[in-house]
Amino acid sequence: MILASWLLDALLAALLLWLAWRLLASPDLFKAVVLFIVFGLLMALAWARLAAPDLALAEAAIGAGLTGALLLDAVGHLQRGRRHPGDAP
Amino acid sequence: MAGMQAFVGVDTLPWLIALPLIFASASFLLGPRAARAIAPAGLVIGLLAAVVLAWQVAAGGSQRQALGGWAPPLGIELYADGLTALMLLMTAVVVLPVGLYARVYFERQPGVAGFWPLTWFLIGAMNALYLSADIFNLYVTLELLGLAAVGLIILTGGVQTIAAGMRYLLAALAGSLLYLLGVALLYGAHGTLAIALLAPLLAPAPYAGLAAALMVVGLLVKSALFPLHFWLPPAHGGAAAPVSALLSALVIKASFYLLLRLWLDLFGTISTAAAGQLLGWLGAAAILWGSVLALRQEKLKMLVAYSTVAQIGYLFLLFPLVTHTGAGAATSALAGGVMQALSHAAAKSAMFLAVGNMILSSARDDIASIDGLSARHPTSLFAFAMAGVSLMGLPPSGGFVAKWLLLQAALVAGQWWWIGVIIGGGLLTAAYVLQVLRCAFMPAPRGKIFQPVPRTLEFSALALAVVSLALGFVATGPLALLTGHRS
Amino acid sequence: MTAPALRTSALLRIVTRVAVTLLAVALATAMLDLPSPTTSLAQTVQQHLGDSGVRHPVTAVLLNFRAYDTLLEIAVLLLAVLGGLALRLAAGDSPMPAAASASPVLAGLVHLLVPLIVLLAGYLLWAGAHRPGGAFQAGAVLAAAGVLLRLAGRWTPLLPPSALARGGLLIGFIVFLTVALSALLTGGVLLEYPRTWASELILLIEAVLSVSIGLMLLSLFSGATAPGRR
Amino acid sequence: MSGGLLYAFTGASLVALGLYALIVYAHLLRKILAFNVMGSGVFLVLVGLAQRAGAADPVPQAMVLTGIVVAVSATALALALMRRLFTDSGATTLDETD
Amino acid sequence: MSLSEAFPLLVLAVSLGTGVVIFFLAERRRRLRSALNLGGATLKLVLVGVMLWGVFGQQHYETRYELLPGIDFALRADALGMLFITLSAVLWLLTTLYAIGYLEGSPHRSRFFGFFSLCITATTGIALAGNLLTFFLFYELLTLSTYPLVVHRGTDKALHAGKIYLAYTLAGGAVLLVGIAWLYSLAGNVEFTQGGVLSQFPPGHHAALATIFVLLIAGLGVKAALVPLHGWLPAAMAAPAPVSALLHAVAVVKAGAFGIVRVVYNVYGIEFAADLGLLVPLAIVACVTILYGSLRALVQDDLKKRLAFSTVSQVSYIIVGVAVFGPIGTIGGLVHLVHQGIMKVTLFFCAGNLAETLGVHHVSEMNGVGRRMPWTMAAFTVAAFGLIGVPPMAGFISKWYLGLGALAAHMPWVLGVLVASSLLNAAYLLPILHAAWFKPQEGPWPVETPRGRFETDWRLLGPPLVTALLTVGAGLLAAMPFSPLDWAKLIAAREYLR
Repeated sequence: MILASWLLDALLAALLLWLAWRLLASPDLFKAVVLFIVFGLLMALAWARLAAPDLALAEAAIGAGLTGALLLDAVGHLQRGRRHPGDAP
Repeated sequence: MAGMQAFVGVDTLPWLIALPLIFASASFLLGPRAARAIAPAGLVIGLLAAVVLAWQVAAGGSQRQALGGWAPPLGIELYADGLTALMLLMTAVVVLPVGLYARVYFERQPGVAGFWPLTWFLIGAMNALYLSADIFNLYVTLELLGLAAVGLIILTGGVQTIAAGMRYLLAALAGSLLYLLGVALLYGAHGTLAIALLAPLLAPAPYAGLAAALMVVGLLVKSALFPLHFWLPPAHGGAAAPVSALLSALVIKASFYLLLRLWLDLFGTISTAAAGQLLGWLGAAAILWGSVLALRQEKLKMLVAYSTVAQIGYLFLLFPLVTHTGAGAATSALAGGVMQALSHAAAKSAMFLAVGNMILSSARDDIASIDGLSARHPTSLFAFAMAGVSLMGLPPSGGFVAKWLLLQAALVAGQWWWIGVIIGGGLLTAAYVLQVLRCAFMPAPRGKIFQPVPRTLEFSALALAVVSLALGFVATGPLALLTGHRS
Repeated sequence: MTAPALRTSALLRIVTRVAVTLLAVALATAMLDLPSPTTSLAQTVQQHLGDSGVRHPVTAVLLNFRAYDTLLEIAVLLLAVLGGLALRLAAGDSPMPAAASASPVLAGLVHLLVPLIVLLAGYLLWAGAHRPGGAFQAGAVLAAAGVLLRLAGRWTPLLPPSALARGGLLIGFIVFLTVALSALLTGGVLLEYPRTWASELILLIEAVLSVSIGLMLLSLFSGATAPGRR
Repeated sequence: MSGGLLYAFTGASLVALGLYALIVYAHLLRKILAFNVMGSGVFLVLVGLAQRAGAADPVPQAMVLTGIVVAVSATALALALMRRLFTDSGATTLDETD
Repeated sequence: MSLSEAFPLLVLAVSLGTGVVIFFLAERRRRLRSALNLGGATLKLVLVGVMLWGVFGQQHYETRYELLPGIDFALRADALGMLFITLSAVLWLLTTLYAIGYLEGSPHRSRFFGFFSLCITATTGIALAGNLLTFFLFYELLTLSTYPLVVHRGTDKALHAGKIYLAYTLAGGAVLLVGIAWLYSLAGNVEFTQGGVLSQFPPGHHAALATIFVLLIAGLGVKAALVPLHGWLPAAMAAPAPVSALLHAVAVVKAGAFGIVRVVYNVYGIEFAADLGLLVPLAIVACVTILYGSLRALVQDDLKKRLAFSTVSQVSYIIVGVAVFGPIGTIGGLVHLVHQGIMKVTLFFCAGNLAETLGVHHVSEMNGVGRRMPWTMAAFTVAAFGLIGVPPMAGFISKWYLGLGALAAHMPWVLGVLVASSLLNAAYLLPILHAAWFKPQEGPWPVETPRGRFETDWRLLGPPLVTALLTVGAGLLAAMPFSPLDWAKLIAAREYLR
């Protein structure tokens, strides 16, 4: 049981690191942002594992949710700009 | 001082933080026009509060207050000693003329909104930082300060300015995260965040060294010590004149103060002479690099901004001289460093305001384009020159007292190599200040048009310059406050 | 200033790589021989939880023991909003147009969702007193509702914001500050709640905070989605 | 090794990753992502270390809650700046502007 | 604060006040400005006269104020200080009158006279300074307040001159500051006291003290134009004539020389300085300067340049007087402090008159000028003879005492230098007189602009005549009480016979 939970933590940690690395390295910004949202959700999970449900909630709502929305929106803005720069979207 | 008796009871500490926050809310809620109207009252009240606190500290020693009635480690404590009182006074004294300047300056620019709420938050953030005795609360104040500063930088818009704001934002965020990482280590080790409780627990060990290093580096980024100064010139050179004045004169000092506070009160047991020397040498490099680049600028504001990079260096000369050098040297080194902070605050704000006037008058930001100014705007030029004298460290000025004390410290501590740095820096300063004066003394070309500059703008610059000189005559007061009431 | 030139250079990459690796190693070693605290702050919190006016320790820390942090934190959020506003005003943005695509499906969905979301927010808020949840979570949820309304074209923020909008953004901070100062004015210290009223005051603060936080987060979002101009 | 310490180590590595990306990558959106990753790392260290003995500690949790809000505020402001920069100059990195 | 405490501050305030008021005065208020200028100068002269009488009667004037913990700002009137302040007060009045006439109708006069008064304030402060730090304070103020005067015309030449001037003087000030700071770190507050304060230091410190002495002299030597630190002086003659008079006779070079006197007599003490073996090298430097200056003066055709190099050499007479150990030499040096001032200011006034009225700037253009401007050239001639040392002019008295002092101090070679330089003085001054009086005028004057009823504006003519009379008077009436010589003797007596 202890072992199981420890393995779960280890898996989560590894996953977080891997995601962070992927999202920072990925050449495609959109993909990076999506990965970041997943990263945020996993962070929420990690908080839950750390007996911090408040943080889990906040991370899911604000960290992943709102920040994610903002980032997605920004990426969209940049790419719209790419296609025909100048005029307002 | 009899009149002061009335204030004995007032607990000034929370009010110094609350007042700016109240004015910030009011300014945002009531809109620009009302904000502009109430600003002077707020600035004057703030100055009074700072004076009262200084008097209370001078009379009754350092002050403490546990917020919410929860004593540390559970709650957050406010703390004020001589050093705190001086920094608060510095802030209040500088923001008053700068504020009066800004009221007139921004009148002509309708597009600019939000100066007053942002400025009030900036003031509140600085006061909160100076008064806080809790390392996490300090992190929050740092972020508050950083965001307020960014908001002010981008007020006027423009690609260069926004890029500068972005650069500053990223640097500030990275810096405060490093600081927070150090906090995390310390809390993990000792389970408390109050400086007073942490200090005795710290022992020379990897974790403490690393925490100290992280927090120091984080704060170095924010105080723009060479080579981490890359963000400063565009930000301070690109913002509107009164904003540059606030940033260069005050905001930099906040993170420097925190560094000093931690160095003396938290890391006293683990700081090493080598670390002190390192900071000193970085300071020396900053003096040289900043001055040389100031000499090579063609824009007035960039010259003044690089001068800030150089003058920050002087602040850091105090670290090698306070660290394990014996009481005599340490006392005058600390005094010298703080005097440098105070006089630079007055002088640099005066300089930015004066330069702002020159730019308004000649409608260009080129050093070359101010010829004939000595005849047209002698007051602004005089303010610039007096501020320059203080930066050069020539008597009679606060800058001279600062350099004199640092020289004494270097001589007493036997670290003669700083003498060359201090003197050489002064001469370099003279060189770039002279460049501006030279152009100003040139006769104006025929038919050159000068824009009119309101008197308020000229005299608020002059007032600050006078303060920077006056500091040279009344230095005993601040120094007594500083040395008399260290915890 | 040669930093930009360097930033992309291989040299910088290598140096940075080495530096951050060293940092990670240093952190690891430091963590391994970290002394363990002689006193546990968690226990101190438990001891005083009774006097805090709430039963949930995190909320107690946030809104009572270290309420000062939270007060300043709201100010930080407010600053982000002010920064965004300043940016848009400097560029002379017009009030942003309602999002065009208000499909009937979405509209209907909004009809259904928004009330639910508000309810959820209310629950989170009330829950905060004794179990996980509180003003921030509630605020975030409210913000989400606002986003939906905006996407459905039901609501468009003005620029510069109306007095009402400014009031909404500020009300949380103002109430918080007022409560904090009222203690000071009645001879106490800043942020000292009267014992008997603590829970009610905290609930009040949380309620108004959640509204303001919601509006602020929303404003951050709509600030981001403001139209650009060349 | 306790769960707390494990997460603290994870946090340390995240900080390293984020800091590296923050310094090395020029694209502003990447820098902003990097800052958020670095922030999450710091938060993990903060809570993880405090709870390495196992017991939950509300104080660091409250601090991280504050931290998250600060982070989102900063991110929002940074994004707004980035977008303004892009619409006004077409630049997505700071180097392009100077 | 009793009157005797307030007095030095009062004297300082008079010129400072005048300066500040004038600085903010509208350009067109020329009558008021002139009134203020002359009124201030006269009032100051009166105050100085009162103080002079008091000091003669052993009355003690001192103002003190704590600048930093343990470090005072001190103004004190002692015999030596009075010598300098009296000189500057008298010459200020004359120079002001001259400047008013000289700048008639030129722009930025408020700025000019503002800094002019500031400059004299600094000189007063230097004279009254009671300790090294206070001295330094005013010494640097002098540097700053003279810069705007040097660059006043705003021409490239003037701006260049100003740049060189600041480069030299600021660097000198920096060296001086290091010396002073070092000295304070060893000795604490260094008050000027008769016979010096450092003699009680144990031999262990002597090496350090000697080094500090070198630093101090090097710092002061810049303004005193000791070779090789004299470069700024010839360059600075691009300034308007009254400013040159100020630089050469009243304020700047005098400040340097006076500072050296202070350091030797009132900081180290003449005996102690001699014991440290510092005087002979100083004497050698001074003698080299004397000869070098005279030699360079020989070959200058530009009149003001020739006078400038002559200043370089003349000021070092004072240093020589200081450096030869013994009362007689001291008397010679101190009395020359006054005499050189009077004579040199006369020469510059005259040079200014020639340039203003006839556009004559070079010796080669001066043929027959004596017939065109007899009064000016008469004054010039008197001063020139004085400089050469022809009895009964002031210069003769100086050289006489210097020579005797050198012999008394067993430094006969100094006498040789004096003789040689007198010959050189004659060699570079007599040709001018010859050309002016005995050569016929060849062709029209370069730029002739008649001013007033006399050969030139009376405000330009009066001052040189007065100073010329003083030159004669100081020589003829040397034996009278309150003559410069008499006062120098008083000082020497107080220095040696403590």
